[in-house]
Amino acid sequence: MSASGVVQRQLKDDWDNREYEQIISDNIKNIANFLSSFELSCRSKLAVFGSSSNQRRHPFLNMSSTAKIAKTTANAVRTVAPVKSTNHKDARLAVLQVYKEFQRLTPKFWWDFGLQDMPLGVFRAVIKKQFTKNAQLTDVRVIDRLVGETHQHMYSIRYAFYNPDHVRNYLFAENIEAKPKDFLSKFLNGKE
Amino acid sequence: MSLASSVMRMQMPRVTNLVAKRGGATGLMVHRDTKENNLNTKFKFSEDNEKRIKAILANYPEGHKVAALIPLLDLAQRQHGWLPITAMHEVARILEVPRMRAYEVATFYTMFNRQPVGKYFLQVCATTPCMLRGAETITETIEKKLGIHAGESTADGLFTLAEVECLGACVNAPMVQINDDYYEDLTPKDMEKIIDELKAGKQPMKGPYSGRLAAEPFGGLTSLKEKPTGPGYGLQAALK
Amino acid sequence: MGGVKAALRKRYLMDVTRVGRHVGTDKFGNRYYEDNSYFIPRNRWVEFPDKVWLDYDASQVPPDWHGWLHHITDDPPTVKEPLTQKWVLEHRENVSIVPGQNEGGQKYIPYSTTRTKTLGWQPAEKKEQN
Amino acid sequence: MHRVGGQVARAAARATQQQRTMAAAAPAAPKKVEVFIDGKKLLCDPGMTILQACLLVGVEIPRFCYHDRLSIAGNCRMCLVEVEKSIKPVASCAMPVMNGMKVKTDSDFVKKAREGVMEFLLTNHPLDCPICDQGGECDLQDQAMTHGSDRGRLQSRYDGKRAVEDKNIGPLVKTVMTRCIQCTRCVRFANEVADFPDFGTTGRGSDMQIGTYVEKFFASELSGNIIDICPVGALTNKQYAFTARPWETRKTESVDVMDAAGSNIVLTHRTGELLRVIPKINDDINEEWIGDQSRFAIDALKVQRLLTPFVRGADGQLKPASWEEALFTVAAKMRETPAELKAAVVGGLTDVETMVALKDLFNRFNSENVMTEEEYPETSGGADLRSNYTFNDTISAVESSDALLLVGTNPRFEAPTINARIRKTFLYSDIQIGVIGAQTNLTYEYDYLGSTSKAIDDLLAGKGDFAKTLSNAKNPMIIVGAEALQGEGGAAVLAKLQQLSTKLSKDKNSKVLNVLQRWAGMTGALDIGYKAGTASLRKKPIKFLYLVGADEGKISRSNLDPQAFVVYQGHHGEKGAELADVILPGAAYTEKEGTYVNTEGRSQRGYPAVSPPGEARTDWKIVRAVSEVAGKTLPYNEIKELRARMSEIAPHLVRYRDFEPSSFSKQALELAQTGSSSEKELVPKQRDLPDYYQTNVISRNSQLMAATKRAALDARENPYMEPAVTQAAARA
Amino acid sequence: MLRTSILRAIQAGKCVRMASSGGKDLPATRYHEAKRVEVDEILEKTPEKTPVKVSADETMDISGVPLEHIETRTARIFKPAKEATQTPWGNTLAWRIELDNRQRWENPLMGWSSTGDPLSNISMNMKFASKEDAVAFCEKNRWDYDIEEPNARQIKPKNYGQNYSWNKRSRIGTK
Repeated sequence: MSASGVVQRQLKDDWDNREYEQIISDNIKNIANFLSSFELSCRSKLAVFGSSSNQRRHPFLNMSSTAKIAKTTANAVRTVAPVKSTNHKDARLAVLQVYKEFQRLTPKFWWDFGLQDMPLGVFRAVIKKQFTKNAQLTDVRVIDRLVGETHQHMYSIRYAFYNPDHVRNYLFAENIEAKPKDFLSKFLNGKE
Repeated sequence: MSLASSVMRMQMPRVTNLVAKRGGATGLMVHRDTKENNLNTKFKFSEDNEKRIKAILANYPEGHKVAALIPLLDLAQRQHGWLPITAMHEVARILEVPRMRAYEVATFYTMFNRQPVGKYFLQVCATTPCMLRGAETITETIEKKLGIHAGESTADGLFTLAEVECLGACVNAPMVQINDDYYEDLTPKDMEKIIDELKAGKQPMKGPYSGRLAAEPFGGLTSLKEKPTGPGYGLQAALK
Repeated sequence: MGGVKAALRKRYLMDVTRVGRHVGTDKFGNRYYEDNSYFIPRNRWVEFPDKVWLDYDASQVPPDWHGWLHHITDDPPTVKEPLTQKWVLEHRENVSIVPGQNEGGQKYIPYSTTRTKTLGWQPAEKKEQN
Repeated sequence: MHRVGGQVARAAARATQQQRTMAAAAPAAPKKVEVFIDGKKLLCDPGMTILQACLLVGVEIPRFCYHDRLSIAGNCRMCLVEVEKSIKPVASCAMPVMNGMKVKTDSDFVKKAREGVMEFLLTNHPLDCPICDQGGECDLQDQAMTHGSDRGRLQSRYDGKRAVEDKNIGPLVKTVMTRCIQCTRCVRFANEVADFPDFGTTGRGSDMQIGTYVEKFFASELSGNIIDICPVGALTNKQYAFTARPWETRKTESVDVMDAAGSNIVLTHRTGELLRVIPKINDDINEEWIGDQSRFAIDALKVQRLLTPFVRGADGQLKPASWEEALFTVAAKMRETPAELKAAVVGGLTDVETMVALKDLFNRFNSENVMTEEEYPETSGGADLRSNYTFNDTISAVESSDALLLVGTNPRFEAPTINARIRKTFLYSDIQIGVIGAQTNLTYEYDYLGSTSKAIDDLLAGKGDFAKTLSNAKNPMIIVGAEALQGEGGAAVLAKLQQLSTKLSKDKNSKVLNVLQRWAGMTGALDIGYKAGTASLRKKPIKFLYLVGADEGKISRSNLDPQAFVVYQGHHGEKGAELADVILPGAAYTEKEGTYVNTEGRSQRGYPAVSPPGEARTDWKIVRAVSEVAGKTLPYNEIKELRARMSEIAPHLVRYRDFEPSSFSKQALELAQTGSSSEKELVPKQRDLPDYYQTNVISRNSQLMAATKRAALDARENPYMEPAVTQAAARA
Repeated sequence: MLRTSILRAIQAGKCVRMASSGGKDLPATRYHEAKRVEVDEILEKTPEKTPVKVSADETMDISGVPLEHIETRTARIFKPAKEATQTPWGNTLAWRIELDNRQRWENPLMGWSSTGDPLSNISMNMKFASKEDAVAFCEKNRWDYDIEEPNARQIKPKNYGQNYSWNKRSRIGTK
């Protein structure tokens, strides 16, 4: 067995079991995704039934951004001219109002853009996730801005300015080729 | 060579001889190895020049020997007739100074000739007063007589003709300086006589050829005729 | 023409079953047919030999028949022999677009033509060393 | 630049930099001079010139011949300003400020003067801008735009425009002397800083030419700097000729690794291609100069580079391989060999990040054989006491010393920028310099004390007049070359010098003894605990050797086990690469972010200008990848985390550009190996200019450096070259 | 005949419309019937705005910048060095930001230099008046930053006389 032959075989084994690991981790990930989407859909159903008005905006912890915000809260509190809503309550009402309007639009959105490969409940959860993603925002102007953007999105959806691939890419980022995260694949990819 | 400099070369000959004619025998500001002027040209100060050098160096304080550069270069030129590069190196060696200092001084002063010069160096003054008094005719007679142009030497190495700037003898224009002597108030005829005597090896008469002693007016004094006033003239009354 | 099996095979290979006048055959075994009841582009067609099966390609048609097939001329090589020079090469199929390895070495693979900014080091030739 | 008001105290902290320039820390603060510039009142030191006073007020006066680090010439007349009650305009660069002076820098009078000077300069200046390299960074262009008039009165049809023939002063500098405006900066630089007296002005008036009168090579190791000094395109970089315009290029400020001084440089690059290296001003290290090697050796970064990993096949032939295969082979071999048969040798150009990663990797395999290729004595505390191997007083302390002893070093070729500072001190103060080593032209006069370590004993015993000058000097300084301490007698030399320095040191914070290293990575390696020298390698049959940029050929297959497995990681294929079984292509100093500790112990950051070529990767990432594939993953993925690790080892490594004074010199003396009377030859290896050009793997692969070395060798035979006799005579 | 009947029909249509709509809220279709309406009647009443307190700077959350260009970028705040080939110091007054070098490679076919990093050119055209502005910009963009103090310019008094100093080494014989 020439040295390089042995090496080749070992190399192939190494990559095989890396692949094996990869397959296992993918499966786990799929299951995890399914579970989380299942759990989200249940919660959205609960939310619809229990539509209690004082729905608590549950803190959406995004590890890195909070760390970053913690670092920048040091700067002084500034008073600025608001965009539309002048206090936090108005902003929250605006968000809830646009959220409900969006959920009313979801069935049409779901049907028109060929998203039938997932149940409507799951799709509603996905839409909800787009809202809870920015839950940690406190700046009223930023919230107003996002509400305005949501109105624009709804307008475009209603008049089919977007196409299905665009929507799928924005919501699920399916065909964006994931950049390597761990050190070794970044090293081998070389583009760093 | 870029286009600009090639265009330059077409005009170059016309420009340089213009400059050379007026610049005298100094020539290029960069050294060119020639048959006479290269590292092998022998140059050694003679004994009495060595003594003169010691005397000159004694004038200058310690550490300032570089000031003796001009006298030594002059000595070298007087001994050798012109300044080969080895003479400059010898001077720099004596003064323990980088050679470049010798090059700088030698190329700065036009009276240091870094090209071979004939035994008699005819320097015709061509500045305005002499020009008005006919310096150009003097130059033409010399050129016709010796068959050379300004800035050139005769084949036998006896004569070199150069047109130089004002030599300070405007009152006796036109004039020519040969080696160290001034020959003034010349007429073309006088000029030919001087050249013949020089060719014959005799020493022609120095000074003005118009019969004057020096620079006095022809018809006798026109000013300062009365006796000089002497001491006490114009003193204040109180001090008298 | 060759019964049902041949028709079925033709249907499978060429997705069309057409019968036309057999004009001629070239040295690669491609048989050329004509049926002027169809309109211009469809009235002349080529049938590739079974050896090629599904890997048939338009570049397999040799130049002499190509003129006739594409209506550049109306007389096929059987009628008027196209003039050829001695330096004309043997016709070959274009393999660059064929996926797969470059066995024959004929495949054109695009390469960078710019000046290499950094020159690599070449290791010394084989050294007798264990 | 004789400093008025006594020596300026050198405050170490960076924050006092601003006040220090204003405060003249002479015992009695001199009376301030009051000056009015454009109506603005200013109090400044009496010795200043008007130009400097205007600078303090914020007015930058146009100038050509004035240069901060050269003597004042005052012959370009561009800096004319109007001073009240003086009928003629005044050359502000030379005129000292007087009390109550009223200066106007932008009156009509001054504008007219500048316009006149500009017109005179431009009459004899060729219309070369389209083909001139200085275009875009040319002082004449800028000042003509701001101060010149829009027309010239030259009748070139009659007088013609002056043309000067181009000179040939060597393969480094391209001369187009027609563009010269005779500001004589290059003459003053050559005579004062580079000690090349053969530069001068020949002829006069419009015939005046700058040059060497006879054709000769600009024989100086700082010759590249006249390119930056020349305000016009007369002297330009021959390597960079017609390559790029300044507005097309990007500038990255980095650190130079060609010598141990760590001079600051600016890398000019465009579309991923490095074009040229120019100096960056840093008054503590390299003032404004860089050596010719740092400037011109970059053409080697384009040839003989390692672009892909290589693995030696069974038949002994190195074949290109993929990164996985190379990493996998190295990791497999690393896991096999037992700890004590593993060794890593680090070359001189390596950055501290790679060395820390490599040491961590080897320590995880509990092997301690991590060493540098360059030797250094282990005695008197070895690499544990920093005062043993650093330049303890800063480089700028040379300016304030009044007696300097150079032992076994030739700073002119080992660190040209430090030598320029020694020469500046020699010219502008009455420093006495003594040399033990070779009698060569060091660009300043010195007392030669001998070539062996016996001369140090005489100094210790106080024999000889230089010993007297040393002892009654206020702040003496000893610079010893790292080369002199190598070999078996090196320890004794170090011990004797430590004795001498403690005997001589007057005040507490000047350590007198300074070691001048020869490699940029050496001080950093010793700081993080590398053993110096490959001697310990020969004790055991090493089975696995990891070379990082070690190309000086100190190790060969014979000192290793016959079946040794050698890994070479570096950027150039030379001695190291031929030796290796696996080659991992790394990045050069211009292609990676690295930390380099200079000989003073001051760590500086180098930034990448271009990305590593081909498949090459940043060095520390290769080591980190090997560690992961070998199973012992190092804890850092980002350079920030690696730098956190570095600050754990030695905090000064991440306090960039701050000088870290070293201590424990007394303890070093106690541990010193005194008493051995062996006599050691202290003559340095680099004694003549041709030896300067090719010292490390980059300059050895550079065509331009080879051409310059040939030019330097031919120049020695050139009869017109200044004979050493007149120079030495002129010096003694 | 035909033409007059058509005109009469148009006439009738117009007056029918006039009659049926009762005149008052009829949209003004004729130019002379236009009535001037005040602007703020048309616009809805804008609520009077009281200033709002803002603590954290969250503009980055809606900027749409991908995460990899926010968290993992390190910026270097510095004053560019004086151009060694020129004497003036004009270019060194503004503060600059330079981000870590990322993803620069050479296009394999055409050799062009490509980069995958949208922020790779900001150091060339972004100038800041002061260090604090640059720091604020970095914090707004949530980059790690380290500040590099410029090497202060030292103005040492020079004097012309020393070229001719009597017995010092600084005497220069070149001029």
